[in-house]
Amino acid sequence: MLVAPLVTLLRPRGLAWAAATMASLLAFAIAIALTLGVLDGQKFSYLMGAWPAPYGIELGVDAFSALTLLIVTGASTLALLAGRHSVDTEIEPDRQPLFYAAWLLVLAGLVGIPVSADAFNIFVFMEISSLASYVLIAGGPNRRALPAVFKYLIMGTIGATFYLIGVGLIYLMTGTLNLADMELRIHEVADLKPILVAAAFITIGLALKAAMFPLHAWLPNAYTYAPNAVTVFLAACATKVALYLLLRFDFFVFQPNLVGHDVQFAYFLMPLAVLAILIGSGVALFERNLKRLLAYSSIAQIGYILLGASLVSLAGLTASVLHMFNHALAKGALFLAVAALATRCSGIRLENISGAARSMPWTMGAFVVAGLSLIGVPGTAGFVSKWYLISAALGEGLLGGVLVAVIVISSLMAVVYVWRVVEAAYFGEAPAGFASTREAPPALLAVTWAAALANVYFGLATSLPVTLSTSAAEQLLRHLP
Amino acid sequence: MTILFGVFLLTLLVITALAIVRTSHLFSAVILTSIFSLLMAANFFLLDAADVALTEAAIGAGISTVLFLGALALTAEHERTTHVLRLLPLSVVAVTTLIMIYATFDKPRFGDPEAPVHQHVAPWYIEKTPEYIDIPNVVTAVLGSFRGYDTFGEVFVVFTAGIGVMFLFSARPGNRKDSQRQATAEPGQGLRHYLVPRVVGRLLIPFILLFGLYVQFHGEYGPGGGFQAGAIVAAAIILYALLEGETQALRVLPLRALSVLVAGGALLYGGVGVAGILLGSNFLDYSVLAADPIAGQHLGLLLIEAGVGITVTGVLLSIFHAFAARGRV
Amino acid sequence: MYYVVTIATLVTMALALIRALMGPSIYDRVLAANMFGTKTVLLLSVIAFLYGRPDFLDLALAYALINFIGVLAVLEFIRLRAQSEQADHSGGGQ
Amino acid sequence: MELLGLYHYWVFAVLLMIGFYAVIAKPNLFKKLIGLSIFQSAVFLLYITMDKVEGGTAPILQDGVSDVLYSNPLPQVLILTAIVVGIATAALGLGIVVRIKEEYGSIEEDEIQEIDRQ
Amino acid sequence: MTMALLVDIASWVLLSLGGALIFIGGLGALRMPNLYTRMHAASLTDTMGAMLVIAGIMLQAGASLATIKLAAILLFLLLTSPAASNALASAALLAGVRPDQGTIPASEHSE
Repeated sequence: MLVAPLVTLLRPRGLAWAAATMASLLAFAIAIALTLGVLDGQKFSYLMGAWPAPYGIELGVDAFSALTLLIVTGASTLALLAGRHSVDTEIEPDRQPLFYAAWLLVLAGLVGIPVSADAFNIFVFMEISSLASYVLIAGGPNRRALPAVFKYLIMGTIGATFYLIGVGLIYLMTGTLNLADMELRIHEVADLKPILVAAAFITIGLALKAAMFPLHAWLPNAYTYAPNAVTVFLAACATKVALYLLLRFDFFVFQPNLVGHDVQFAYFLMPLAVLAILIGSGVALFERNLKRLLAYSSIAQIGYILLGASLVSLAGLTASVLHMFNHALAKGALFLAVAALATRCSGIRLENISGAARSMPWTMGAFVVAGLSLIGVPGTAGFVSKWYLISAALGEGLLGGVLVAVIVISSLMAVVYVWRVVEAAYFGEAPAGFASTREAPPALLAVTWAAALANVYFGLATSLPVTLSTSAAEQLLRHLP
Repeated sequence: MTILFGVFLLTLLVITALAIVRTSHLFSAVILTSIFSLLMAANFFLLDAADVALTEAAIGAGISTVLFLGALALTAEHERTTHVLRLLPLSVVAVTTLIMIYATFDKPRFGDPEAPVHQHVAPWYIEKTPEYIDIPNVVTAVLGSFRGYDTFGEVFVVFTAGIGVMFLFSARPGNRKDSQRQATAEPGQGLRHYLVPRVVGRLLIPFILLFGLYVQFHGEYGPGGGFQAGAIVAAAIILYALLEGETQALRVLPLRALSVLVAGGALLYGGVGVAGILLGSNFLDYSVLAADPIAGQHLGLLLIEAGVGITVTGVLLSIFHAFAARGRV
Repeated sequence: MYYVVTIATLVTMALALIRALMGPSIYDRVLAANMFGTKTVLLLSVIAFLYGRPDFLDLALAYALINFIGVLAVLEFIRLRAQSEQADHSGGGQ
Repeated sequence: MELLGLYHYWVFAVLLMIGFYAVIAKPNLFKKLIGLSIFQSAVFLLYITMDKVEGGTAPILQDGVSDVLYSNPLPQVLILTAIVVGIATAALGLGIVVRIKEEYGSIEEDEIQEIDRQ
Repeated sequence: MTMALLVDIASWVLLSLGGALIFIGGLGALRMPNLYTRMHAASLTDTMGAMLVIAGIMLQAGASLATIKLAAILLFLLLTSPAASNALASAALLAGVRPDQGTIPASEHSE
């Protein structure tokens, strides 16, 4: 049953927006169905070609992958629903079928990764999604998109190849590619040098893909110059899928088997995460381009997710997974609002949008709501995950205190950079000739508000994501004492 | 003895790679890359990987040389020489190399039949292939059936690349001056003035096509399969385009037909997979395609290999034409 | 006996490689690449017999065919470049 | 023999790093792509090296011969796929390079940055 | 018995001659003074060496599918190798490399 979305998604070609949206909606519906199933305690697995697991390729869905699926398909659907207009303005009509085809390929690739239970199969889907997302980003209207995407291509390919090396080394030592099988067999050869090196390569490769702090160089430009709809989609989920994979590999395959791996993992990740949070937020403070500002903020948010994971505790992981979900929501909504602004304003630098709130109150309203969620104001989704994160950090004693301080400082920084946008939009003097601007197109606006309200909804009704994240975290940790 | 051959070839490989990186003349770098790829293929062959060697030959020596040259024709030929040795990258590289070499010390001995790689999954494939699928080429069996989903993904990677290049080149070129200059060059001539290669080439094309078909359908018995065949057929048509000129080749196989090929191949593969579902089994399970599971597997493999071949031919040709056409806009 | 041929071929490959590295003109490099291709074909045929798997001659066959295409592509490239240079000269005058 | 066996892995490491160096240190975009393809080829070599069984032969079953040792087919399958991925990436990268050349008139990384800064 | 031995000897002779020729060709391609002489050395020995080696293997293979394939390889090599050399030489000429001297600039050449 899981294959159905893949086939539907992959098959159509030369299709237009409607087909893409339909496919995306269908995938979203299936993801919801799967999630509900997982919540009922079911475990899904599917054998490709009906060959038994270590020999054939197995697909499997558990709580963690269900959550990731939900993020990916949801983001794609939202972005497509909202993005029609914005794509029309940025891409010539005769190129649009190709554009949407590439979009579906990204979606298929990103969906394919979490459902697959086979290390090499994951590589293949990773390549589908990244190749297709290079195409999408290259569709950006500004010519600077091209060097940006070239950089992304180089970094992405290096990341994927590193991952491939790691998988190769593990395969060399264990003789299997199935993740579950690998987990069992790696035990016999754990602590041999190739496995250690493999762990390093996989971690670095995926960290590149996930734009983890020192390896984030590709992200800001790629997000900034991509077409707006694409930014919404990719910002919400592309790095999340890489993070998903990183966590999954580390906790499923390496943690249970490598002695002291959890400690090394924490020592390695935690400083990077802290730096990512501080530097990402810091750069965002001084950035004047709206999309770039949000991109740097993404780097900081990825830092939060990793920080949670680096605590290697149930609370920490829950917070981490939860934050993946909530950040996708908040960032998706923010970029949607930016896309809405971009349809009417002359640009998306701070000076371009000054005074925009007067002509586009609804758009800016949504921006504020989503921005509050990004900051982590109570009542929004962002608050929930930050709350979990802080309480997880407090459980760690003195070190935890420092981490809490970092989180608080960074949240304050977030207040400042969101405020700068708000200030410009609400209190800035509108430039001459700006009066003619109208509110954003209704479809786009509706979707933006839907996303913004989702932030509030999941901030108040926290049960669904929290249950999923908790059970995901439990799964991840089941091997550790 | 053969291991010494391998060592010798590997040394040549390293020298070539160094030369590629050092030369500032990009054209030479491309030629050296084709030598590199030949060496690599010879190495694969020494290491018992016949299918991979065939692929590397068709792709590396043929198609990728053509593509690199095609792109080079549209860009600058010389790299601006900077003889600054960059320290940061160099140190990153050095550290990584040391890590890699560190990793080698616990690796199983080269060619050790007791190594874990050869213990777990692999023997199963070799034992069960005759039983379930009954074709001699285990590689094809694993590729097409046991890990058919990977191959399915692979087809879509190719498909994505095709879409991507078409999408990129559907944009109007921004630099007008360049295109005017190109327009004065006589388009569509090809190598018509070179008599000898033209005669020989025309003679060869049917053979290459025939050989491509042979590789396509012999893939279950010997090295080969859809992917290699697709590359070889594409190479034959590229040869035709080189000899007779772009326009002539497009007249034989227009772009529209190519895009039908591209999508058709992928659809065929997906269709076979869905047929598996419709007939009450899992995706890409070919056993149900015919009354007898083994015959079903054969049929399935045949069909998906055809799908792969068609897509690969279509995509490679579209990319080639996209690059070639760009020169003439 | 096959070993003698293999070694001769390998050494010649090395020589061709040196030629390819030295240049001096691009034609020398193309020549070397072509030689290299032929030698690979021979090497593969000999090794196929050395391994006792004559069915792998398919590979050598493929190489023989593909190598030619590579050389022709290079020629086409040279021709295109020569033309665009000519066009440059005449275009500059107009 | 012991060291000769490791030699394959060392060559893999060295090739990998030659390619990697070209990718990260060379300012020319075209050269970066060539480096990337060397980089990927090195990984292919790693996989293919591990599939070799001493005294084995290619995994294409021979009729009538029973006790033949065959090399491992699985890495070969993976590499077939990976080669395809490699060429797809290269093609796409080349496409982008050509577009960059059209837009900027240069394929040197630092020159492009220079132009962008203006 | 003697027949088989004769065939063996013949094939060995062919193989060694072929190997020697290949090597000489490689040497020639490396040592000759300019492009055309190098081409001459390379292409002649290519053809001849390949012929000898493949004939040698053919004798070893006897009458089988392999022999037919070898014949096909030989045929292709005989067709493509001279054609490629010819094409290369004419391209070099077109670009202005003269047979009797070193490289001269392309601009002196006119068509």
